[in-house]
Amino acid sequence: MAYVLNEEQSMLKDSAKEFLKNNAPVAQLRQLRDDNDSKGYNESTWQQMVEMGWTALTIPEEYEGMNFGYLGLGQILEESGRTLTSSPLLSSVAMATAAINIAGSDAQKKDYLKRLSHGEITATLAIDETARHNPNVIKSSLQSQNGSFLLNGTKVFVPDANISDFIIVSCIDASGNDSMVILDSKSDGITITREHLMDYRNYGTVELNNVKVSSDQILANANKHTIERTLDVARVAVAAELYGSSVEAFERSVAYLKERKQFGVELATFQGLQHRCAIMFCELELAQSAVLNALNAIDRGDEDIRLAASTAKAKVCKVAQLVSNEGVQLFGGIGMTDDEEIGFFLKRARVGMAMLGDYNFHLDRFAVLNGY
Amino acid sequence: MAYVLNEEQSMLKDSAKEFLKNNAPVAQLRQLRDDNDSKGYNESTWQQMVEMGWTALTIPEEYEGMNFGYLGLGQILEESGRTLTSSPLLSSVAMATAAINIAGSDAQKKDYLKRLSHGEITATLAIDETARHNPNVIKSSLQSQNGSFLLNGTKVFVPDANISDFIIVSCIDASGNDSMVILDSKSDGITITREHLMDYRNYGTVELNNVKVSSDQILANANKHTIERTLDVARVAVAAELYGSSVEAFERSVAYLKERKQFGVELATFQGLQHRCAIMFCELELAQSAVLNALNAIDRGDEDIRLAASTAKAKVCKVAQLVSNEGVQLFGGIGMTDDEEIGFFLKRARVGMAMLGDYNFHLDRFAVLNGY
Amino acid sequence: MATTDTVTFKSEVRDFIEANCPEALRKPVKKFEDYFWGGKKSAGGTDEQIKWFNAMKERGWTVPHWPKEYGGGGLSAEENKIFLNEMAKAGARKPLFSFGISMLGPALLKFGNEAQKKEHLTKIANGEIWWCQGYSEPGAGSDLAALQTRAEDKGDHYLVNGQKVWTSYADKADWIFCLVRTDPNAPKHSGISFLLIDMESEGVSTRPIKLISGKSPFCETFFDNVKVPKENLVGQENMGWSIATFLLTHERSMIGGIGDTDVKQALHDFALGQMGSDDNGKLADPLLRKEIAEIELDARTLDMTIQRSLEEAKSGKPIGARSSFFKYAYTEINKRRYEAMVAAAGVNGLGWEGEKYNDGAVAKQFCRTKGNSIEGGTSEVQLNIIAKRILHLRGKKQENGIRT
Amino acid sequence: MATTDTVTFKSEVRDFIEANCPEALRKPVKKFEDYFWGGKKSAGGTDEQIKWFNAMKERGWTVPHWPKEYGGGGLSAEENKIFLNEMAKAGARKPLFSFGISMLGPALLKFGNEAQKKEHLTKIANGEIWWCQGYSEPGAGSDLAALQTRAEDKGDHYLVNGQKVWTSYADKADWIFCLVRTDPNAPKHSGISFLLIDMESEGVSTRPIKLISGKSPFCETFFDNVKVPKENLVGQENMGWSIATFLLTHERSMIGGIGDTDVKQALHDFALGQMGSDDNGKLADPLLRKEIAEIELDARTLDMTIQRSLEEAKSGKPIGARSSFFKYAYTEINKRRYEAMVAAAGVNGLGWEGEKYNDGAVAKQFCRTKGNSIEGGTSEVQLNIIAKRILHLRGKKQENGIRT
Repeated sequence: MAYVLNEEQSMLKDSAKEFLKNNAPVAQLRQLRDDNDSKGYNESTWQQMVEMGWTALTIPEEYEGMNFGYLGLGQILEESGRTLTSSPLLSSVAMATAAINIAGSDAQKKDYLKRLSHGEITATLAIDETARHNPNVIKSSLQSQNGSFLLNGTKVFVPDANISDFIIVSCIDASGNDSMVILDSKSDGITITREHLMDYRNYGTVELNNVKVSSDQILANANKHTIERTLDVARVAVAAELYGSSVEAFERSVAYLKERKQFGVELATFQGLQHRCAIMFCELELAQSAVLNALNAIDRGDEDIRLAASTAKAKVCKVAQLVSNEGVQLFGGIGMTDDEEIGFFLKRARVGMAMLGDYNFHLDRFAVLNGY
Repeated sequence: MAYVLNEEQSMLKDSAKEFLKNNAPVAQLRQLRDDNDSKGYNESTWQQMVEMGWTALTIPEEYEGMNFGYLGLGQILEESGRTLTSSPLLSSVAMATAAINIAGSDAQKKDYLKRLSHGEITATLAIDETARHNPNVIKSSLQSQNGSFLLNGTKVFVPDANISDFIIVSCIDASGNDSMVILDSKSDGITITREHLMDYRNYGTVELNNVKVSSDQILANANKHTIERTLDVARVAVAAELYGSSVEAFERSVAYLKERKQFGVELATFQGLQHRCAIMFCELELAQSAVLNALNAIDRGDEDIRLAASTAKAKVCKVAQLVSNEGVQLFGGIGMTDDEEIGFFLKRARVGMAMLGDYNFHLDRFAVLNGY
Repeated sequence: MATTDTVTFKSEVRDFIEANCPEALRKPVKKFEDYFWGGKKSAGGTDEQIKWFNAMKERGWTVPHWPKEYGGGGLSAEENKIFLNEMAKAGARKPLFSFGISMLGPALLKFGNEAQKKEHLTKIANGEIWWCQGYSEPGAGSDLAALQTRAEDKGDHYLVNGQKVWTSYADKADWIFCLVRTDPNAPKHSGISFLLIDMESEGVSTRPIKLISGKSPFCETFFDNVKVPKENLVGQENMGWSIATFLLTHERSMIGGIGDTDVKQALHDFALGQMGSDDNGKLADPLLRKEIAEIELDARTLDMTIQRSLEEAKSGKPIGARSSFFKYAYTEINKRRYEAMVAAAGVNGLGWEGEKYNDGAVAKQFCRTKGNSIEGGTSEVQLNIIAKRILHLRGKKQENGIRT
Repeated sequence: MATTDTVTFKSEVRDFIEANCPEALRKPVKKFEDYFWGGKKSAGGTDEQIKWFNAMKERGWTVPHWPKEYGGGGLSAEENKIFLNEMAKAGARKPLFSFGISMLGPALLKFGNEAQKKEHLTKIANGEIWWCQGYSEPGAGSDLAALQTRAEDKGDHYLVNGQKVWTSYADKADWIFCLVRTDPNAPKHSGISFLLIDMESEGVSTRPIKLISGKSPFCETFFDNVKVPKENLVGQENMGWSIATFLLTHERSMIGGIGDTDVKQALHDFALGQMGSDDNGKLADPLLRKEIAEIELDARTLDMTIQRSLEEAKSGKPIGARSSFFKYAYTEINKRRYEAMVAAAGVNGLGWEGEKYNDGAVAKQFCRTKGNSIEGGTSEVQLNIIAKRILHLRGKKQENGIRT
């Protein structure tokens, strides 16, 4: 039963759906945007998420987590994708927590995971140095200096950089190997510029200028392999959220077709539109399976999750593009107005598609992993 | 007026349409197939084409041709594409004639073009040595021997090889340069194996085993550039014919939708099918322009026809694939039977698509020619 | 939950297979001749096939879940599951293939009278009769209920006139189960009956259908004043549509890739074999590489979705109209797969005859795949079903109760 | 065929442009401020714009082909062609942009009475009045004839109540030409009238529409018990739909890429600038390279087709319903173009605010292109038109004369 939620997972999903619908609907994101909110997310909503234990889901019990697994977290991400909720869920709970889970020493886990689990701190993951995701390009580097290190470099497209307490940065260590370090975001030498992207969420450019790093800030098991695994977990998380946004956009479009009349009949009666919706349904079914498969692969502890991750991210990217475009088109003129929420899904989709590798990136990787 | 036929061209097109409909419809190809005809084309139909002067269209008046131009020939090819007529039109009139026009010396033109113009001989062009078109791969080569040459190599996918009097072969000359030679197909050392491909037309594999070649058989102006130009003219000719087959398949499908009833109404009333047909109409319009543009570029004597040729071949390939697939699907079960002719269009389309570079080949070339 | 009985039964089945199933019949079925069909006109099958068939027939295990009184094995649902499991584990072929088992049988069990069950089910179980299906007509494709084959009431018999198409193996079959029109004046769904017809009756003739891919098992079947005894009517007169619907639903849930066990060469391996790779090990044509990756990625997610659906079915969520999705997705992917193969193979993929082209295997299969999205309900019909039955995209009920 | 007169006229136009058109107005229009719109509320335009406008107005050349008695230039068709040719050659901008010229004018010339022509056409020609168009309503998009804005007959005036959407520049315009419902009981196409309404009338208000791409020229326009004199009815009461049809056809033939003179950076140059090329000079991402090549190839063939269509029009084959094809093809290609740009630019293409992202130029334009296939008739409507009017895909006429 790899694809069917168990009772606990179903309950978690249902409660997340209910909570987000009531407490963090699309209207909340609109409000944050219209208020030009300096935090870019609602702190009290976030505190409630913490209280519900969402931050503890993927953290082992020995570090005061719930060890509930990624299939569970995936359901929450899917639901928060439906409501386009802006929060540190993706950056802190999915990405940064994964990095420490995968590459941290026991001491580092004791230190950071406990606090992450209780929501005392948030963290994010800084990978990209180029406008398009290319994790093979790492120029940020550590230089030894008197038993500690200096870190220099620039990271872009860092989710929630401006609101995170800690930033986990991929870099080249003093020996020339790929590594990750965890930085207090208030450290000297760190400049974070908030970037306003089309989805109105939080992103930052992080400039690292001779930032002092002690050896206990270097994630003990960080290397090329664990960085890639961390990225793959993060990609699956992005895919889960983006799948949620896509299925929501689709359902809203279908509902609209049933309401909107033209030429005296509901749009739902036009076969041209029916067939397009049916095709979208098929594509979403395939995407859902790909996401569930990848979440399971993580939970099962599969040695190699690369193919599962790229399959999920690629398929979801393609579907997200399709349904977000069709969503605006099916809503027609009203869909083009800022008043209608469907446009928010279009905008979020393009950002989600670009995060940690777009369709082309993962389709190429899919082929390479299959040996062609 | 680059895209509108003049009166003479229109008359030619109309008379070709009338002639082919009456004398060489799809039923003729079926008959040739069912009879397992050893020639694979109807010689008396071909003689009538010769009498109408079609073989003379692109040959200058000084070589006893009509100098009517490729826009005119393109119309005949389009019409013969509609009827799927098997004849040496493409191989001899479009391809081989172009090779001599472009790369022959005056003496060679006097010798061959005159006879081609009067239909006394037919010829074809042998380029491919690999299963997928790749004209940069030429292994066939000439070696000097006592003032003449020996030619060795193997050519595949040669149209009408089994029924042509002469074969023009691309090869590497004794100095290592790209060249073309014209061979009497009955020469010693030439073995022609007829290949039965899915469109039931004539193709051959040509094995060249120490074939003696005298220097006057080497096309005087043959080189990398003139070979490419010859190929581009040939590609445009293939595109013109394939466009004709495509538009015919489309029109037959549309007509069928108007006749065929399901659920008490004509299929033509289903919006899902209407929209797909409308999209095919748009694609065919674009393809037609691309073909006309390329035919004009040849007639204008443009220095560089590469972009025009690749644009036309690529666009027509894409459209041919679309409408031939949709054709069978729209005809439904009956479209799957050999009794119905739409399947002949599907089969011819796949061969035409592969000839002298498929969609991917020409799309790639389009990008390269545009500098990316 | 293994009880003593089930454990006993399991080992009984296992032992039986071990003792009776010839080694040659423990490989996947690859071609028509690998199937044993029975029937009067059957070529008879190989010695191994007949041995295996007779052993199984004796037990009633050609149709293990049918009642014993009709030649079945009388297995309970649980036993049947064990039985199928053991057969799968041993890789043992079914002893008898037949549309009688897969299609007519379920209908007779549900709608047939006692005499019909006794007569026909038993003969199916014993492999005596080869049945074929007479549904489609030239004028009734997607709109099956528009069928026109007439069966006139002549007192003790019906007089049948008309034509069926797409009757698989009609030229080899002994009997045909047919939908015929018994009331031409009723609304189209209400005037249809389900009739069993002996193919040896006077006035029945067949003609094979040649497809764009070449020979096929399909035939046209003609009825010219064929007399059919009234006892061959299944269910009530003019109620045949409900039997057809029952069977069509049954059929649709069997297709669409579920259970497709052909071991296919990976598409990318085929393409690599045809064109090789570049210096980085990537398929030589980057554009075709993209297409192939898209096809393989879609195929992979479809496999996952079928797996998911089976799990969901086990948890009590029936597949229902989603079988239309599987049918649609599988056939469309399969068509794309063959488009890519033809493109990858260049002229070698276009060969139609000759050893060099393996007698046109790729080209002919390419042509054949075009029918995937037509047979068993066109892709358009599947999309209609998804739109209406899953997404409920249709007009609202008006005050007069009619949907727009 | 150049006669003495036409040669004289040609040099007259050329000399006039040379003498009067400021250098600054001989560059392509790039932004809203580059247009001179006239009207009462207009900011007035630059000195150059006003100089050029006045010089042209004096000649009647703001509307060169309109009759002189309504402020036009009175040019014959041939002269007008020469005039437009010379303007294009000089790269001279039109002196006045106005929906009055492009949309209302043709309708008044054809359907207006003498008083309306005298009053309104003259003021349009002189740039005194800025007109906007009031067609669409919230409940009447593709199905324009479903409009609900009521105009009740109150003897000497109509009382108008309702709401229009997508009225471009309604907040800047002086008058609006509207479709209103004058007979709510008639079939929907038969109860519509064409009315001219002063935006300063009591009860008229506007509200700008914010789009997903940000600010827009579009407004909602509300009519709350607005009194409109009867003399402002164009054509006959309840016959407005024929005027609307005339104008919509007119409008559709103007859009769809024909006359789109924006000089755009080639898509592949944009992409090369964003991501660079590989060792062979090919765009770094081979998959995006394929998409871009497909878009550019389609765009190129569309340009050819527009050229072909213009040539065909000259030879007497009218564009007709094929304008729907141009509209459809152009907008769909444009949407693909911006998808590719966003993909090529990565996070830089996603920026919404800030200098670094050129204030979100790419992202906002990307969003804006999504409206291309909605405004001016959705892509679905264009496909319907192509299917029905060009391909004649519709039911046959039944015996009762009704098409299915």
